[in-house]
Amino acid sequence: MRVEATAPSAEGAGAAAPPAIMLRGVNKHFGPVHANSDISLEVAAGTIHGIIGENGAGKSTLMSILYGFYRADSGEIRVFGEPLRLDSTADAIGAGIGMVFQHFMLVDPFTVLENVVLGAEGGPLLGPGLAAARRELQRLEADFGLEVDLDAVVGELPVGVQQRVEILKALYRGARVLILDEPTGVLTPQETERLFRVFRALRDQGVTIVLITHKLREIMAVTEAVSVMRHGKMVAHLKTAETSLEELAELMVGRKVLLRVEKNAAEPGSTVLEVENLSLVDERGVTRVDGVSLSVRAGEIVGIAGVAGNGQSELLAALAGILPIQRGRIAVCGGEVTPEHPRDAREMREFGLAHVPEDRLRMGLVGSFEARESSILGYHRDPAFNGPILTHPSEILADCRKKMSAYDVRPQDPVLLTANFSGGNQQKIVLAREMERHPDLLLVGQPTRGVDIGAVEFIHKSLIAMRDAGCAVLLVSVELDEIRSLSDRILVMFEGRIVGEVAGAEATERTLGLMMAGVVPEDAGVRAPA
Amino acid sequence: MEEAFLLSVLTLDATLRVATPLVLASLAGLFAERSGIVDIGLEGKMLGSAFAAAAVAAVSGSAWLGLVAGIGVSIALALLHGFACITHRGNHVVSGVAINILTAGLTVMVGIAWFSRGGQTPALPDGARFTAIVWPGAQALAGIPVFGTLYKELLSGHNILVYVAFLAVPLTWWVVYRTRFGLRLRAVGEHPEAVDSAGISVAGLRYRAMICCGVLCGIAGAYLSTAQNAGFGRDMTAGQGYIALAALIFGKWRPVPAMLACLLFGFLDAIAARLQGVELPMIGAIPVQFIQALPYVLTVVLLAGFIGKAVAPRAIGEPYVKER
Amino acid sequence: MNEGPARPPRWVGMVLIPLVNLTLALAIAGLIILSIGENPLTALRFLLFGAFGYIEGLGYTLYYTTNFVFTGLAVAVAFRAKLFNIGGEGQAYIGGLGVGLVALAFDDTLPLVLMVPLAIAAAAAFGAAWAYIPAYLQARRGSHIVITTIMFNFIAAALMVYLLVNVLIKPGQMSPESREFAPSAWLPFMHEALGWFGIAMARSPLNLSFLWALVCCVLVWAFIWHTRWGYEIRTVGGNEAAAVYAGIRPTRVIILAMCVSGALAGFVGVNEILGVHHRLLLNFTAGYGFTGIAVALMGRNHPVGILLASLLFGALYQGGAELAFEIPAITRDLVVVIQGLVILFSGALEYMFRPQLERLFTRRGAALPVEG
Amino acid sequence: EIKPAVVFDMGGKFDKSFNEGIYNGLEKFRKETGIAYREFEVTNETQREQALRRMAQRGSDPVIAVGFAQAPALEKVAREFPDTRFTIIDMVVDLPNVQSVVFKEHEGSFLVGVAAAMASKTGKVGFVGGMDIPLIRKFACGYEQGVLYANPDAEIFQNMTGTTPSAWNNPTKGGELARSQFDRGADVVYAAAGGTGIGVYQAAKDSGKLAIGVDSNQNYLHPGTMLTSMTKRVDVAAYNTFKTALDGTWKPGIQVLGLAEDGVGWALDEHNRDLVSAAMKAKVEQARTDIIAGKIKVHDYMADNTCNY
Ligand SMILES: Nc1ncnc2c1ncn2[C@@H]1O[C@H](COP(=O)(O)OP(=O)(O)OP(=O)(O)O)[C@@H](O)[C@H]1O
Ligand SMILES: Nc1ncnc2c1ncn2[C@@H]1O[C@H](COP(=O)(O)OP(=O)(O)OP(=O)(O)O)[C@@H](O)[C@H]1O
Ligand SMILES: [Mg+2]
Ligand SMILES: [Mg+2]
Repeated sequence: MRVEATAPSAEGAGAAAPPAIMLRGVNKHFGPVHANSDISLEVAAGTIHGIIGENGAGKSTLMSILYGFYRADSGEIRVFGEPLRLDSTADAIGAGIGMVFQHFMLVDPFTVLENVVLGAEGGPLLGPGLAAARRELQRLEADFGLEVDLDAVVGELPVGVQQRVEILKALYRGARVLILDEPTGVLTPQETERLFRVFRALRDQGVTIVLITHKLREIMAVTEAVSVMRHGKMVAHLKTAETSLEELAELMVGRKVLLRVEKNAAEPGSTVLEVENLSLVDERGVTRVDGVSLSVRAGEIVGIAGVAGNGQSELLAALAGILPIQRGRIAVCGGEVTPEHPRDAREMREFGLAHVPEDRLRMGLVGSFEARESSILGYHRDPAFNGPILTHPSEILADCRKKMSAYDVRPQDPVLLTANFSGGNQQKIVLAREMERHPDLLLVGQPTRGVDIGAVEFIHKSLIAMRDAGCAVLLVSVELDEIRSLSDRILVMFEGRIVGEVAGAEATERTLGLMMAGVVPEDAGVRAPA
Repeated sequence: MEEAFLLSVLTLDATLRVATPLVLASLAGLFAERSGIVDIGLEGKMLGSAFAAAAVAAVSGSAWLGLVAGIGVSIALALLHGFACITHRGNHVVSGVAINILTAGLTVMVGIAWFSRGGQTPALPDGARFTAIVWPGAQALAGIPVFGTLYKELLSGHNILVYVAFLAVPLTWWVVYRTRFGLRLRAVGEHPEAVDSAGISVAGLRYRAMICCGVLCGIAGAYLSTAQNAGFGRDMTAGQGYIALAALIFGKWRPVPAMLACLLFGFLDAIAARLQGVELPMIGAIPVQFIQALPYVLTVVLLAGFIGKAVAPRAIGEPYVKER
Repeated sequence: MNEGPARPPRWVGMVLIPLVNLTLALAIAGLIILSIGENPLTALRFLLFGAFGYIEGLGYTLYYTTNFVFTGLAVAVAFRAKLFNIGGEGQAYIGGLGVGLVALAFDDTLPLVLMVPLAIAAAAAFGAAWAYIPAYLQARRGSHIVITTIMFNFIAAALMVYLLVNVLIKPGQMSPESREFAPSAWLPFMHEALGWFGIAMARSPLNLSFLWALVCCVLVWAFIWHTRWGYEIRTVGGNEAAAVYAGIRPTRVIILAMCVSGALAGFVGVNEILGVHHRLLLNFTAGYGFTGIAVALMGRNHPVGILLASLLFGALYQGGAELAFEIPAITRDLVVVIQGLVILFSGALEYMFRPQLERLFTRRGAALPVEG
Repeated sequence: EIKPAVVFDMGGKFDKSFNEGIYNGLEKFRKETGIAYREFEVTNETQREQALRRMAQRGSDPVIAVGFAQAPALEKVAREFPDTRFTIIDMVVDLPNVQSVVFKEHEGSFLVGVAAAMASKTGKVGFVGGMDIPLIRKFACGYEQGVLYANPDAEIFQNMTGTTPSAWNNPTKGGELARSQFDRGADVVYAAAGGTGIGVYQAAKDSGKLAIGVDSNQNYLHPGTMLTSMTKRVDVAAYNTFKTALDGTWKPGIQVLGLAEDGVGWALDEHNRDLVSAAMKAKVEQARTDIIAGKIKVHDYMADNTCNY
């Protein structure tokens, strides 16, 4: 059943408990952008409520308003029936709202404990506050299965653990409503499953949870109700039990979306990438990649699955020429890399390799550049863009326009600052730049991280098209769905090693999940590494 | 032998004197920079405070009133810096440079207007200065070898602000690492959004950090004009604010290493003073300019050779803007 | 999303706001002048007249402008790579040394047309060399460039005193100065150059290096925004991880940016040594390197902005000297105060009235929020 | 009636020594005659020429250029304005409309050197200079010679303050340098370092040692620890320039002012009377007569750029 978006009904009005959250007519402008227009929303107490919408639909903005981080231009907010004026996050925290931001609000050099007590120290001196917090956190950890080493430095923790810290932070402040903005974007399936168990435990203890995500399967799996946003407006409120993936996708994007990737069987050609016994040690002396051998042939997609932090990122960086290798050998399109002859990213590109990095903003783009400048990053020495001394601005501009229209980057404005594009569109700029080179080998890391499903569809299609055109693709992703639906062969990494290989068609979530935990199951066509 | 020992102790003694304003100023810079505010204006704050302290001490005859005035002026300048950088998102370096230039002119101008001595304040009599405090028994113990000398020459016989400066180091450490304010201070320089989302005012915190910075710079300035010297003179800070900033970076924005860096600068300075004109064995007399450049050269060498990369507080110099 | 309120017209940000800030700075300076019993309007007239009102004064203004353009560009180029070069002072000093050595060595053998490029090259090479060491240490050893460049300013000063007092001094002379170069090695003054074309101009220290400064503005603009090296510099400054990803070596870029920066600072030596003093002397840099920091940041690290900011500072230096000359009660210290106020209000507090002014003109201008 | 003017050097008219001496002489002239004078304090190298030319253009006459560094600028401007009378202090500019006044600082320094050596109980004395430039070496060389004249076994510590213009204006550093010399046993220190000297004298007072002032009589600063001052009568030279111009007796050419002309000397007044013993006074006065008589030759560093006597 569909509930009209504009009028959160008084359906629950008969019940005694007021809704945990009620928003009415909330508006928010950012300069010329009307990020939230006349939003209304009702979240029943003690439920898990999903919010979905395309990139830039206004979800994060709305939640930031609810958390008092941004101030709404107009509108009414009630929490557990009490009207609230949210002038600062302190007001929201006081009203029992906790929020886990899309970009974590953690101080990297601090310990977990310090991060948790920041803002809730319980007195002018740290000592007693920290001690009290330690006791309270140990209790919370036990109650909800949120184990963290309280004295670890946060910056050195994996994202999944950092997220637990964020949740602990909110709970420590006594949150009765917990908002999570794209919490699963960077988690492995196992971590996600674990997070959902935490959610259910919290809900059972009366905590209300608002979950923002792009992953519709998660909505179906864990929420009771879901609201859909599009272009700054609420377009629907639904009961999860009464809707379907397809309906949600259509509501979000405003058109029908293909949820499965369609592809033909691969026709692999000659070997393009050959990695032999590669090892890599990071600056702290930890071995990150340990004797990895693999090969990728033209016209196939090889996926690397694994829990984040098991060496996939470092492997990709080494192949791209960003990290030096300590042992082994890389042969790529006729070029060779050994520890004695390291190559930088420029030389690797010259061999015919292109690289879509895992973290586009940190690595793939320069936020302060205009889009046309970001669109030549790594290829800025290409003779096509350069004279003997000066660059050719008109050619760069034309090239950027062409890429933008081919990849439907919105807005199609080559002189807009890169940082002012939404995450999904930034991703498209990077993809366009790398894929339009028609490389012999394409390295892709997390191609759809944080991207809405409309864009996911487009990116997946493009990757398949690349493969069919004879490009060798090495795909690293923590999304098992993505890996399974795109890859012709899947390698699984665990603690820096490749534990096994599965043919894409035969991989099940269970097999992969076990392998990612380091266990190689007997059945299902798994080959041990060479 | 004994003479050589005495000489080294006296060199260390000089090191303490020279390092005192540097220690205070770099701790001041620590508060500012840990909160995310670049403070190239330490120089100006010290200068303003030195003038105010000397002027008030000269008029009132009280060094303590001078100290209060110096701290007051320094805090005012720190808040001006905060007003520009925190409230109005101004460029931190430009604001610091402006404050340095402004105080260089204003101190002399006001000095001429008040005292008609070309910007100098009248020389302060001992009563209006912080003078040496002799520790009990210093003379009596002087006879004891080594310890007596150390006690009399190194520990005893400084003015109170020297002791204040070196006590300020553990105090700063304690504030920064053991108090709520310190935790928030460190957080706001690293990740202001995190502080904001925890319900703490970023601007409020940074202003408070600037006040701490002002207090310490104020003491440093007062030390220059009412303890180390006996009056204010044009541009009397002579670049010490910049050296203090260098020491802060050298010490990687931590109190104790910053103090050690200041002591190092002071020590190199003291050594350089004593090496001038001395004929070194094998080498002979070295041109005085080389000796004068020695502290700077050695700093560079030490920096390049032994001190790793200094990583600044992550949000330093970035104005905090919530809604772009 | 939907189009919201319109933006204010461009000229509000480009012209009106700087003007308001400058006016405020001068108003406060006026109050100070009033407080010492002088008429601020008379003072302002002297200041403006001294800076722009007659040819000689204008010549001095542009002469100072020349120095600030060089040091401002120097700071800006380094800043584009996120390097804070406080060492402009020392690099200018050593750049001047390069000019002086070339002139002393070849002043009676080389004709001016060869001398000038050689001197420019020497200034660039010496300035760049002096910037190279801190750059190398930053790039390879992680030594913080702010500290090393501060230290190198002091070291440059010591080196210059040593050379001028012990080596280069004209024998039997009181001043630590070299001998005067032969006139064949003097960069022509602007009044001389204009004289060749029959244009009479009052004499002033303004010389042909001003034209070189303008050329440098264009060169820096082209270098930063229209060459692949400039692109790499900006990439490293904008996002170092992205630079590595793009195959740019930050170490090289840091060294390149600092060397260009040092070379630009070194050109102060061309203006001062070859253009004005015609001898090597102490302290000819007179703090221009430090002021260059304010110039660059006020000019938003862009050559056009730097040119305008340099003109402002040139006018303050020359007009301020004139002011001190004409009104005895206004000392050189008051002139320093005025400079400080201008930097404070036009630089540090430049955004103070921006929101109000922008709102004012946005409301009066075109658009009401368009819903849709 | 004349329209006199002065261009001070970088240190400024309140530098507590050289420029301030000129200023004091001119103030005396102004008070006596009621004739005001134009003045300018330069802040960078290029302004010297500008200021001198502006003065001449405005019809000022005579114009005093203070300090050796003004010589190149004056050479140009004096040629441009042959009818304007210029006086330069501390340097020789050989032009028909320029009067050059130079001092035999080495002779005065010799005298205070003698006094220092006699006052020292340790046989160790110090010297603090501003910057290591020939003029300061001239002071130091004369002082050294005087010290050794009175006590051939004496030891002399020399320190220069710095290498930037702040060397003339850094009392803190001056005080530390003086203390470093006291630490090594010196008990008399002579400063020739402009405003830096203030710190030297203060350090001497704080440590109970003796200090010797320079340029003007600085004995009054700390009665009881200021042994004496090496007076360099720039005030008289400045005063005389205006005065002779007013009288019409101003003459171009070189004036060398030494002990004989009372251009340099040592200061004895009520502030240091108790510090100067009869023997010391006798010895210094004897040296003074001998120098004037040519019996003692004080080496001028500038003569051959060495301090070999
Ligand atoms: N700080 C900001 N300053 C200016 N505009 C902003 C800011 N944050 C968001 N916006 C604007 O508000 C719109 C909504 O952004 P928001 O981050 O809420 O989208 P979202 O729904 O969370 O998207 P995504 O699913 O990609 O996270 C954006 O399109 C953007 O134009
Ligand atoms: N400085 C700015 N001025 C105007 N608009 C901005 C600015 N910065 C960002 N935006 C807007 O913010 C939007 C990006 O929002 P945001 O960073 O939340 O991305 P996103 O849509 O949430 O992507 P993702 O979910 O992948 O993180 C863009 O649509 C852009 O128009
Ligand atoms: Mg979002
Ligand atoms: Mg987002």
